[in-house]
Order: sequence, then C-alpha cells, then structure tokens
Amino acid sequence: MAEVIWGLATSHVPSIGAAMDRGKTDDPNWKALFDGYAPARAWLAEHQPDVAIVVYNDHANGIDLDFIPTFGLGTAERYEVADEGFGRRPVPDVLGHPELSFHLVESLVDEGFDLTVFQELAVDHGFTVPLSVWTPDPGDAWPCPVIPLLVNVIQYPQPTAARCYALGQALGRAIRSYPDDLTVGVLGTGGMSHQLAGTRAGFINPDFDHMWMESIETDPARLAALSREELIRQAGSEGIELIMWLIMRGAMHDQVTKVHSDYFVPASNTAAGIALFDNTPPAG
Amino acid sequence: MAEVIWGLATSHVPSIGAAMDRGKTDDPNWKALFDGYAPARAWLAEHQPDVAIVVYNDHANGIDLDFIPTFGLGTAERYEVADEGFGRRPVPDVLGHPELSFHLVESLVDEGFDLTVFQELAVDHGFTVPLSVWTPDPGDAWPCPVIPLLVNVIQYPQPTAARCYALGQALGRAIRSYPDDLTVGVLGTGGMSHQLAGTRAGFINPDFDHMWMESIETDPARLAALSREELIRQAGSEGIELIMWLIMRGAMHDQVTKVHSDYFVPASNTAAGIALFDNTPPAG
Amino acid sequence: MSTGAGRLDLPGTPIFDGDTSRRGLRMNKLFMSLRDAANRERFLADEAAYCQEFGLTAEQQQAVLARDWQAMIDLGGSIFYVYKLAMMDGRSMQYLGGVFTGMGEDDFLAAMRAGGRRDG
Amino acid sequence: MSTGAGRLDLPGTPIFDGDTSRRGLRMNKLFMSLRDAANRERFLADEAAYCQEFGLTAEQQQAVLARDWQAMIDLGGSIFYVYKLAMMDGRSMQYLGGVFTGMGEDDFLAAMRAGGRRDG
Ligand SMILES: [Fe+3]
Ligand SMILES: [Fe+3]
Repeated sequence: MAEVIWGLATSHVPSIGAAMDRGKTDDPNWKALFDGYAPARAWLAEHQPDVAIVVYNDHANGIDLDFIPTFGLGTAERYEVADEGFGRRPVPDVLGHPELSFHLVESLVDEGFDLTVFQELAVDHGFTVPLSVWTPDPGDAWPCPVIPLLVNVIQYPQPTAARCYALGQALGRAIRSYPDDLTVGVLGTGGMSHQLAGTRAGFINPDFDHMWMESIETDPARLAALSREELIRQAGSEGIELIMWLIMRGAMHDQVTKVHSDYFVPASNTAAGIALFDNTPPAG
Repeated sequence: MAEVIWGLATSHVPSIGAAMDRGKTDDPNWKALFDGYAPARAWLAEHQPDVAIVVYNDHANGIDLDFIPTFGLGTAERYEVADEGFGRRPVPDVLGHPELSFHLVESLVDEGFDLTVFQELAVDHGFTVPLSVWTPDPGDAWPCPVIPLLVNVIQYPQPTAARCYALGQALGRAIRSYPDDLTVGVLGTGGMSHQLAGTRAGFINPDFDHMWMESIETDPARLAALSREELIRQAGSEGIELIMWLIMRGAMHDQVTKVHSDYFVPASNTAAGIALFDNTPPAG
Repeated sequence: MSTGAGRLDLPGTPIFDGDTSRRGLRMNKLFMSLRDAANRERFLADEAAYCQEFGLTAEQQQAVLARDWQAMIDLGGSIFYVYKLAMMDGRSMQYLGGVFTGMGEDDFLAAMRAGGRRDG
Repeated sequence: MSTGAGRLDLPGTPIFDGDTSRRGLRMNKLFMSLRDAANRERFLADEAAYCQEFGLTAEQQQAVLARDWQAMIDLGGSIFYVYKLAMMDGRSMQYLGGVFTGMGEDDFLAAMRAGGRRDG
C-alpha cells in the first residue's frame, strides 16, 4: 500500500517564486520569509517521498474560463510549466505518475467525487511555487513525480470547506488502497488571508490566520464547518483558497505531528504561511 | 418555486437525427421508430415547459479528451450546434437559461456535487437528437430555453449509476428551490443496449432493456445499484450511457405516471428506447 | 484479439480507460481535428505528414494509413474518435462493426436488422 | 463603489460569481491572451481593434483603453485576469491595490508592509 508520510501547507504567492528566481531571498523584504522556510526544508530533504500530490488552483494560465472544474486531477506523464506572461519560471517541467493518477481517479469517482480528468495541463505558480518552497534548488528535475489536484477557488461557488475536507479523507483512503508500496507527500497550497480587489483590498486577518494555523493541526473539522461566506469575510475574497489546505489535511491521520510552522506578512499582498506535518501521531 | 413537469428518456443515436434531417422518417427501416414517437410528441406538444434540461454526453465534438469532466453544467446564453464533420445539423442553436443554471450550480455544489461549469459549449447529436425526438419541427427556435448537463460516459471510470441517481435527486431539489415559478422538462438521453467496438460489436440485450424500461418507472433504485461492470456486461460498452436516464428519473417524484414508452431495434447499431413520464403520481 | 486494457475484463469488449486514453491521446486528437473540412483536406493531401504533425507513434501512423480499424482501437483509439476518420472515408458504423466482428458489413447489418447480436 | 454582483454582499468585496464571469468572459479571454508575447504586440499596436476582435462591449473596451481598473472589475473582470494587463503595463498588484482602495500605491504598500489592512 501507499502511504502519506507528510503534509505541507504553504502559500503559493507568485512573488515568492519571483524572489527565488531573481536571487532576492536575502533582500530585507524577503529574508524573514525564507528564513522561516529553512527548518521545513531541512526536514523535507531528509524525508523524500516517492510521489507528491499538489493541491492548487490555476490563475488564468493552464485553463480558461470556458470551463471551470470544481476538482480536477492530472493523469499525464509530464506537465509543462506555463508562461504566465513574464516568461516561464526557470524551473523544470513536472513529471507525473499516471499509474497512481488512474488509481486515484477510479477510487475517488467510485466514492462519488466528480473529478475532471486532465490529460494535458500546463501548471502555473500556484503549482510551481509550492514545489520551490519545498525544493529551492531542483536542478534538472523535481525530486519525484508530482500529481496536480486542481480546485476551483476563483469563481463562486467554490466547493465548500466540508467538501474539500471530505475529498482529502477520500484521497487518503485512495492512497492507502494503492497496491504498490509508495510514500507520498501532499501539498495543500494557497492563502493565507488576502484580498486583491475592492475597497477592502490589502485586507489581512492575523487572528483568523493564527486560528487557522492552529486548527489545521488539531481540529480541522472546525475549519471544515466554515461557510463560504464566513471564509470570504474572515480571510478575504482570495483567502478562501485556504480550503485547499483542508484537502491535504484530510488525507492525513486524525492526529499528526507538527514539524514546523511559520507566518509572514506581507508576501506581496498576502499573508504567507507554512505548516509542515509528519503523518505520525504525536509521541506520548 | 420551479417544478419538473415531465421526464423524457430517449436514445440519442445520430442516425435518428440524420433520418429526420434527410426526410427518411417514412423509410421502412425507420418508420416504426418514428411511429413509436408519435404519442409522446403529441402529449409533449400539450405540455410545454418554460425550461428544459438535457442530460447527455458529448461524442468528440464539443469537448476534447484533454479534460474529461464527470459532470458538467452549462451556464451560457446560447449553445452553438457543433459541426461533427458532416456539416452542422439544420436545427436552431440552443438558447440557455443562465439564471436557472447559476442557481443549479450553486445548489448542486453546496450539496457536494463537483460540477464543471461550462460558459462556452458546442452541443452535438447527443444533445440535439433528443430535442428533435421531442420537437421534430422546431422552425427557427426550440420551444424553450435548454440547459445542458454533460456526463462522462465515454472514458472509464464513468460515474456510478448510484451517483447519477443521487445527482438527479439533488437536481430535483435544486429545481424546487428556485425562487421563480417555472415549469421544467428533463431529458435523460442515451442507450439503450449497444456496443460499437470489439468482437462483441452489435450486441443488443432486449431482456436487459425491457427490465430497464420497466424499472426506470417503478424501481429506479434497483437500477442505481448496478455496478459499472454489470452495466457494461449487460448493456454493452456504450449502453452504459443509460446511467443518464437515472439523472432524469432522480429529478422526478418517487411515483410518476408513464405517458408512453416504446422500444425499437436497430437504430443504427443501437437499441433505441423512448419513455415519457408525467411527474404526477398515478391516479388511484 | 484485444479485449481492451481496462481493469474490467469482459470478453470482446474494449474498455476505453485512462491508460488507453493516454496511449491514444494524440491519435484521438487527430481524429477530432477531422471535423474541420480544411483539416480533412490537409490530411488527405499528405496523411503521413499529418500524423507526424499530431505526434502519432509509428504504429499508430501505420494503423491510420492502412485503415486498420482494429489496430486503431488497440492503440488507444476511442470508437467515437476513430469514427470521425471512418465518416471521412464514407464508412458507416455498420462497416466498422463488420470489421471488428470479422463478419463483414453485409452480415453485420443483417444481424442488426434481425434484432442485434447476442452473447454466447 | 461596486461591491460585486454576487449573492454574497460583503462590503468592499467583489465576488466573482457566475453572472459576473458571464459578463466578463470576452474581456477575461482578452486578458488571458496577453500571456503570449505576439498577442501583447498585436494588442499594443491597436488596442481598440484587439478589443473588438475579442468582442468586448463598448464599456469594457473603454475601461481597457483607459486603464480604468475599477471599471474592469465592475464589468466582469477577474482580478487574476485583469492582472495580466497590469503586468504588461509594468504595474504591480500593489499599484492595483492603491487604485481599488483609493490610497495610491505608496500608501497601500506602506500599509501592507505594516502588516496589512484591517476591517472597520
Ligand atoms: Fe492562489
Ligand atoms: Fe451516446
């Protein structure tokens, strides 16, 4: 059987990738953020999975508004890195793991999740920035094959937090029912609180973010109970993308061990958070 | 509130449309099929809804295999009729009903159905043939706005029959919760038994089809319990598209009144069926 | 005789599953492109070049050029997509049925008119 | 000041819902096309013609030509799409924040650096 060995929650703000790509990680505006990543990166370097799953959303790069899938899953052998309009990020293309993808599709569809299957997909910063947060220097290739799990967070109505958490739980079951022995890392991306448009642009809610950071570890069901409206009110119209953390969290055990977390404002217009969990219950 | 007034199940074989478009409905190979439609058409002409919903699948015309949505719902104002490679069918484009579509999307996503929302979509014979079965001579326009509900029946794993039935039930609730008074007709399309490829091509299973025709009226839950494998075994690899009838049926009351049904072999390589239900419980 | 690469194993019944679809993706895209008259013209003018433009494997190209319908299915073709090529050639679904079953078109059509084929 | 056409009504918070997306579809498609360098060139060579090619309404075209960012949002633009045009112009998300809030870029950036803005 395959098993989730860790879950990583991280913001996917494009400027984090840009700061890395342009060698600005020691810039005073950025140093604290990247310093905050260091302990997670060190632990992750020691805990290499066989496959990773990145839960993310596209930002007008891989898909258009002609169709808006609530949940999409990639089954390709390779995912091209999108040119978002300022040149492609200087990072490797992503190799997929079609066998695991097919298994996940079958398991999840059987459990009543109405996935859209992607056989071709270009991935944008929502996908590559989390990979960079995990692996700052991939060289020619990312450390392992990666499977994209797309979530609609851009167009209302987004899936409910409860549905995301349920999808995560089903994803965990699907992974565990895979016939081969594989270790899996799951990345839940996006957030934390932010809003880009409207007179409330620039809104940041540290109280909510701290509650979220605490509860994602200890009480994810509490977060899953939040309504769409409550999420937009508390986390901002773009902060609702935090629902993607719940998919990652749902795929893990009820009890997990926090390896590291950090919180930083601002990464561009966004409160940035990182939280890394070892999928073993806490000792004692 | 809106309410479903009737449900129409019908095959959507392209050659049925071609026979109509070429004036061959009196051809000896076709006459019995069209004669079998007459009582349904007469009743439908007296029971015009304000909006219709067509549950169907695309056949390599409106969407590609780049992405395969399990369930898709259109929210457009207009759906173009696709040219499938032999010229566009001489039938009108389809006007949509965005307001009802938005309501359905929101209700269904809230109920945990992971729809893909289509803002642009060209519709093929899977969609237009059922409209022609209902309305043979639309003139310049179909009798009312129509909303497409797309189902993946082409690529394994298709949604389960149970999931389709559950979607239909949620669709019924969503329709009933619409604030305006609207009457709605629901068309479930596809089938009946057929298989197009493999040494079993040409397979037709009248016993299964008769069981299905009977049970769709009186015991849809029995059909919803059938596995994907059982459906392909009994109805053929393309006959599995009968699961779309269950979405229509789920949107109706537990008890319905059959207006008319008929069964005909072959329409091209397919067993063709029609079944029309009035969404009122049988008298007495 | 292929019975499909699916997890289901039903005799004589190809299952168009994710793995099959992945193998056939480029070829199916080619078939879908034939909806367009200009593409049909370009295809007919130089079928091999058109296949290469779409990135077909050598086996797939061979199957397309030879109109080996069974091979197209075996190499990942979806019947709904393969049918686009058949239509362009003026072939019917009954013709294809005759090929897949080995019966030939006339016998296949007669079997359909007689109520269709049965298992076993 | 628009607060979005959504079913949610949160002060100062545009909701990009289905109806908004429908209104903005052609304009958002135009913005997405600007990922491509050749399209950016064509756009810059004749912005009005490019808008017409994409089927924008007169109001939308006016908003695009005038770089009226608030109007683009009000007329159905998604911020992620609108941002493609801003990037092409060398504008940052902080610049847009300065516009949407009426604070101007410098004050907006200062507010972000100080930990972001709060409700109320
Ligand atoms: Fe994002
Ligand atoms: Fe069909």
